[in-house]
Amino acid sequence: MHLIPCPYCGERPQDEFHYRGDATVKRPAPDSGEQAFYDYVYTRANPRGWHDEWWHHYAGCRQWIKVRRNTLTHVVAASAGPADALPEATP
Amino acid sequence: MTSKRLPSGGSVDRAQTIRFSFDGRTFTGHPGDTLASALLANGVRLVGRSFKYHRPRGIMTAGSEEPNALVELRDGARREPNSKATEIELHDGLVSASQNRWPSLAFDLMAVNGLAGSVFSAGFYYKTFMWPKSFWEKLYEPLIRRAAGLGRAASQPDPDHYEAMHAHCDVLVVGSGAAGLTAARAAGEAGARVILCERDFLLGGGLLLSPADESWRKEMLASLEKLPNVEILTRTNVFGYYDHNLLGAVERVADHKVQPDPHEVRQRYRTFRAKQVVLATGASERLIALPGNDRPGTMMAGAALTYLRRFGVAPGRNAVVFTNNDSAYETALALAEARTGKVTLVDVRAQSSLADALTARGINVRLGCEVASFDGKTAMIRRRGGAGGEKIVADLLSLSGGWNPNVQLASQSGAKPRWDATLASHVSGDPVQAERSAGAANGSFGIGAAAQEGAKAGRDAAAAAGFEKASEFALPQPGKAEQPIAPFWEVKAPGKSFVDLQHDVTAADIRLAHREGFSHVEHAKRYTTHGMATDQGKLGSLVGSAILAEARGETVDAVGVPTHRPYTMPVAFGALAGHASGAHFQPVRRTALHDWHLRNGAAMQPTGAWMRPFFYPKPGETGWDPIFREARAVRSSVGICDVSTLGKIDVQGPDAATFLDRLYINTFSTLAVGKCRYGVMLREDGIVFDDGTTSRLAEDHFLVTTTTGNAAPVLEHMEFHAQTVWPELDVQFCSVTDQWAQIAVAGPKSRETLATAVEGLDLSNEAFPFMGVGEGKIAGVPVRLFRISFSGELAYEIAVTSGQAETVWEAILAAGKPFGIVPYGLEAMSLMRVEKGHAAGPELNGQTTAADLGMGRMMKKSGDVIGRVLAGRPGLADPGRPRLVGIRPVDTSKRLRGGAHIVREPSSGTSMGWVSSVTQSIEHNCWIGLALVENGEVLKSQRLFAVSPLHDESVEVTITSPHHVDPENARVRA
Amino acid sequence: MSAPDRRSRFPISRSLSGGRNGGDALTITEQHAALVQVTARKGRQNDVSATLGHTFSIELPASGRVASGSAGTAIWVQPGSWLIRASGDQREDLAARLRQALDGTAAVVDQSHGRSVFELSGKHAHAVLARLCRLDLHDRAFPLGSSASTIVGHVSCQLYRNEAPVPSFSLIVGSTFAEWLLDELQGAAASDGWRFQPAQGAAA
Amino acid sequence: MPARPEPIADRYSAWRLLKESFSGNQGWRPAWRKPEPKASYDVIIVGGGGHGLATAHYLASVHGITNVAVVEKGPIGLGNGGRNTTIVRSNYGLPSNTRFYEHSLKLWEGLEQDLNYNVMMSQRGVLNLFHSDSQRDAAARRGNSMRLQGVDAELLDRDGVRAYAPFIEMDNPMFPIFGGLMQRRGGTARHDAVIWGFARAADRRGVDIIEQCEVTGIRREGGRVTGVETPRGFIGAKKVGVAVAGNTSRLATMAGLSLPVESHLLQAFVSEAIKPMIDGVVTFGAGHFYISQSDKGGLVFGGDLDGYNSYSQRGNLPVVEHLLGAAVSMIPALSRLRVLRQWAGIMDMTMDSSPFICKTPIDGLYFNGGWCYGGFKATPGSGWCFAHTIARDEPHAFNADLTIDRFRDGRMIDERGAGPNPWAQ
Repeated sequence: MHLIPCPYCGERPQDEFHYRGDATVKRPAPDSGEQAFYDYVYTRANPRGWHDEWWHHYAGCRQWIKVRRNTLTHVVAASAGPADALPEATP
Repeated sequence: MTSKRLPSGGSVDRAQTIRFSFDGRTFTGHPGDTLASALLANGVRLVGRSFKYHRPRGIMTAGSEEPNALVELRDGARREPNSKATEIELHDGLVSASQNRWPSLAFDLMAVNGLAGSVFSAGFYYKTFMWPKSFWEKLYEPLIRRAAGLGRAASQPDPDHYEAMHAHCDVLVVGSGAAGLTAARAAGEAGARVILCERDFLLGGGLLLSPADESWRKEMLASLEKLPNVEILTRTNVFGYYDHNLLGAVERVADHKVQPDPHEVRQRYRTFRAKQVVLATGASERLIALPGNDRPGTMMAGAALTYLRRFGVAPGRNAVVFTNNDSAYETALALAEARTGKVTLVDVRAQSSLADALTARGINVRLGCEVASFDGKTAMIRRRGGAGGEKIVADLLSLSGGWNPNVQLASQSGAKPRWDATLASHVSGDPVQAERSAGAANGSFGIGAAAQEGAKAGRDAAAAAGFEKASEFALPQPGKAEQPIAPFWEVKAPGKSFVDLQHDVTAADIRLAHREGFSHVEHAKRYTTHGMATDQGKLGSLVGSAILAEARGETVDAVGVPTHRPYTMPVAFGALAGHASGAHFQPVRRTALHDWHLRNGAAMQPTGAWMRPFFYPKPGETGWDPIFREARAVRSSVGICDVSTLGKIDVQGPDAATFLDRLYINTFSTLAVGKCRYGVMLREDGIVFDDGTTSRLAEDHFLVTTTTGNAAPVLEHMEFHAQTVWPELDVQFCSVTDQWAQIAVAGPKSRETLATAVEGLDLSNEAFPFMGVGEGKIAGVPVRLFRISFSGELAYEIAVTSGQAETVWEAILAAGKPFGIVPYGLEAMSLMRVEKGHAAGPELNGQTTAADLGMGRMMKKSGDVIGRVLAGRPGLADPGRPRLVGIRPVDTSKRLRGGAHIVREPSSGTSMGWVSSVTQSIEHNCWIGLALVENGEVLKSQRLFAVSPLHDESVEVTITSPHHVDPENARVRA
Repeated sequence: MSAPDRRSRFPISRSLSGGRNGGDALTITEQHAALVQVTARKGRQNDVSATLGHTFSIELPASGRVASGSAGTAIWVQPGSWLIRASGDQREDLAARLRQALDGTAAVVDQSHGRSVFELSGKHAHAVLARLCRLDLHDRAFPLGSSASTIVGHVSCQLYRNEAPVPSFSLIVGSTFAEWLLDELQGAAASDGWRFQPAQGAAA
Repeated sequence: MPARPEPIADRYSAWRLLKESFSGNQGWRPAWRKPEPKASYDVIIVGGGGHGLATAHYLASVHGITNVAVVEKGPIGLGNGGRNTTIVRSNYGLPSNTRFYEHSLKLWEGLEQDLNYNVMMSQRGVLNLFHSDSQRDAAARRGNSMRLQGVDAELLDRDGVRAYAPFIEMDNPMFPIFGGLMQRRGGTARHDAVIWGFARAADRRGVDIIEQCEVTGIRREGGRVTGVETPRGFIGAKKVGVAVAGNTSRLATMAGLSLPVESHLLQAFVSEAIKPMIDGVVTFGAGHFYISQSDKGGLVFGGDLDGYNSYSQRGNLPVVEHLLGAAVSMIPALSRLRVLRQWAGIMDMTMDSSPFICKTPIDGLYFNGGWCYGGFKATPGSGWCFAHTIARDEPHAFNADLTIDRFRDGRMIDERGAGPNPWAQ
């Protein structure tokens, strides 16, 4: 049971959250064309290491928070609110 | 059989005698015994048979590393196969039986396997049983399956209960030996919240074998009990170390009883979220491979000491102790003290400063020697590496190949074990998580050293968790420094030298694996099955690696050992499930009208998390009778249905309409206040996500409804887009599913029924037309009415606050009485929706587009809509895709099947689509269905076949509009 | 465990009960309460806070907190959103009064029927919750004034400490899950030896 | 598929076993050699798992291409090939999948003879249970699709389920059993043996299996692949096939490609060995739980993904709790048995839960991946199709639809309709 640091609620067990993958992809403007939407929905960097991702605190504050988590070690380095930015880089 | 119980000593309660049985014979023992110690005390030497060769086996250890003494514990529904006699706390009435033998333990016919041992070498089964091909499933495999396995599972459900419990602490201490006790006390006295876990039913670990330290142990326990911030858990094995410093454990709450007390759980699954962890898990002794090291009478030296000191039982009469290190000298001394017979100590080391002390006690000490073989009666002793030797009468061969610190938990936490050449073993590596090892687990042997290291670890852990208060308490004196161990793994002599007793893996098997290229330690493990038995290779894993290392010409360090994975000890399925199984497996949701349904005889069934009425059978009704009766009532007069499970989302704010316009393919900003509209939403990939009716309650206030199953996903979808994609929109929304019960009143008489019941709202068609939304009162209760229909009849849905649902429901029933109103369930609702041709779950299956479902034209011409762009991909825009149609059998006596495929000819293997929903129609008096058929629209009124090879059926069908009833929608507008 | 007789009307009128175990009381009581969710419109949080303060004497707490005033209790539920809890006799009109006062500054949604409120009190309340909830509810970690939306008995729950002489918690759960949660609470208490007798009626 | 004459000198057989036993088992040769890499090969397969080794075997045995190297970063077969739940079946509902997996199942049925290795392919049935009428219809749609394509499938009613698996709780209050879809030709195989069998067969035909040799780069010149970089130096190749499920994205990045793939964890478990209890494979729609019993007696089982991107091979407790809850709910007699070991593998999850075996925009570079949690049963079929695709530079009809381009074209092969949400598949 991982601990996800919710910026609003503090560290919470992972079963209070739903996962939604890569948070670095941005929904394109509606007129950006098929390729842009294809990349948004399908193309993933899928890094082995630090990964910025969406977690929805559905059993808590119901916010879609951004979490920077290491996919190799499962260490969580940072989190931010839905419209906030994560820190620039994590060593 | 004479008693082997010594006249005095040990921590068993000799004042009380308890009875137990093994293989049908009744024995006695004492509280404080394990099944193993009690069997030994009763002189039972043969306790089990091995996996492959069915060789006779005796008790080898005194703990969880036991490979041989596996029994079926208890009987009937409580039978537990493969229970380690060394781990079973003796209790009055305990029933146990040996396993994996036929016809009896003493005479096992399968032992014939052992005679052909060299044919059954490692991996032999990969090389044969291939001819003829068909014989594998029919002959070879059934034989192998029957011969394999160990004990038998119970055949009935487990009558006992389990639960989970979640704890948090500043410092978790695992193990209660000298290191664990001092760690817990130091951390506890610093003020930290401490949990101390001990696998055993007694606290003390190795201290229990040291009479000299007994008073110190008692004093430590007394001081720990005084600390309110220290919780002590016995019979609790920590089985795994997971990410983010979470550890899992099982507490054996009632395993030391015949059965749990009423309401007591059998076992408790525990999780510990610890800021800091101290691993004081001790060490495990490893065996020495030599011919006959599996014969009954072979026992680890530490185990022999345990039986002598802790249980007051002599593990044998004449003993040979074979060692490469100092620890077994204590066993030799204890054996000599027991005065049961001659004791010989064989040490591979050429010199030992401890030899004289043993000789003085009458022990025959043989330095620079090895045991070349053991047959249960005699041991052959020879110069190390020599030939021939001397036979010594011995019914006990006590082995010590050195000690492996128990690094399993540290290793699971991510700390890679490190090779320590001095100890000839792995010790825990640099911590990755917030943990530290102490005592024997850290390679610091001896009570004094362990106590000191434990105290430091406890203090450091508390400090790291923010508790700096210092405390002082007395520690035992450090013992004399030990002489170095002489790494020694195997006596090379003819015969079977076992490295894994349970799986019958020999040193020769390891070498064969290497010859065949399985030289990586993981390959060798898998090829030979070494270390994969229920004892998890604790005795011989490293020995196997050493033999492999020799074969490879490399160091043990270079070869390594297989990765440590959960579980440190096997864990009961029931324990891990906790309370959450059976009726408690997942939450059950009940609508506000749940009890009304129960009181009125509804047949309730689960749909997702909800319990819903499927129908309300009357006496004498069978099969489809109640469904037809209920549906007919709706089609001919009026019915009432609980539709509270629909998802309901309250959406407000200046940008609410804009937000909904982007969520749905159709437009909501143009919807008038007091009206509702059907809407469809897509996933971003262009596939239909959900549908439902949305009402405009005010300029900036909407009520969205979703399908029952998608209520939660739709809310999350809305939250995602409102919070992350369009944070600039001023919109607020929340679920109101539970606030409102919703009641459908459907049928041509629904208006008349409601006209009687509703106050304050003109229900005439002009004042309250189709898709109207209004407010009124029923039985004095404020309600909201929607003129919408799922059945295809004139219909209304009424929303009422949950607390008043029954009042309103009853009032409507009363008002409808003159029209013969009936409650109808999910089945009748489903029948009517298929007749009407509404898409539902089977059509909204995550594979269909709006166009597939005949709703392509709902997509608005412009504006940002989720899913619009990718819905335009060629594969999704292809007009040849399967489209929603209706089907009816040409021969109306034929039944249709959901899941049948549509083909042009019965013999065709090419599917044109499939049947998504079927029902018996009360309008058409035959089966009808909905189907998704390629080019469905152009095939209308053509005849095709619905085939179900699974049922060996083929039915000629006519393709129709999906709307089997009232395609013009006249009824709903009436 | 034999289940007590229950009827699933809302609010739950069933099994409001108490238990005894060696003299220590453990009670699970359903509370009849008015509950309204108030969510500030974009940028209007200060207005909402001010209105609630002077009109209702309710102070809006920060995240993870609960605050009680003379007129009721405010529980933080998500950024910009609070649940206002008041006595059960205000169920009919609390939402309307708030809506009127907060017009244009907040979305006001009645949840009086959408949520059920249980109070779990007694020396062993922590032990019961430790079986159902993964949060650290120890006094050091979750003192009075703390509130958490979390999972209790596999369902979402708003959980906070009550001011009481013995450990006491309020649990606010979706009303369609109320019976399930009650089952879970009773089951968790039962394995410690607690038995529950159906009580006479709902507490006010 | 006609295999070429068996060139293996050291054939395995019962007689050989007996003969070797008299000479102390000294006569066995290594199952595969440990060669040094040559400067270049006709084909390099990256990834010494089941799929990579099978590809090499079929390149050699079907297409006569023997100048082949399989390069593997660790020892062979310790990725997903060595950490799965050993299930073999072809019970898919969408023709693109059924076609491929049925071909694979047919290869399984002759694999022992083809490889001269007993992989213990055991066709004792795969039963998928359903718990409602709508689940029954979905199962029937799938079963009928299989039957129309000539694949065996049966629909069992409650009595049929009870007869096949008498230990199942039929009337759980939330998950009553309505029946099941049975594929009798489905079953299990011994996972490690499959790896070793393909390795041995490929080796005997001259394929170099190079272990402890991690590919660190894919060299390209003018839109064409020329070889791979490794710590043991550059190894040239006319063609490179990548079969590294779990790590596909990393290799794709080396080639400058971005794929619709995420890496996720799947856990598997084995119990202590017990006497025969469960004959075939049983899967439950409730809580996604599947179980079978190995020939050794251990109950092998698994369930859902851990649900977040991961390369860690470390399982987590939420899945364990849920899965064991499902296990005991469905088979109450499991309660007192014990789980012995747990492990986790890294799954290549695609955006529609179906795999790809295809060419790439780079000439001579081919990708095989996206196996989600179903790669084991595909092993022979995947190798066969990948070998065909590499040898002929075009896909076989069996894998023609299994492309990466299908996502761009909107022709997803989404069996469960879960959409582009790998964590939820």
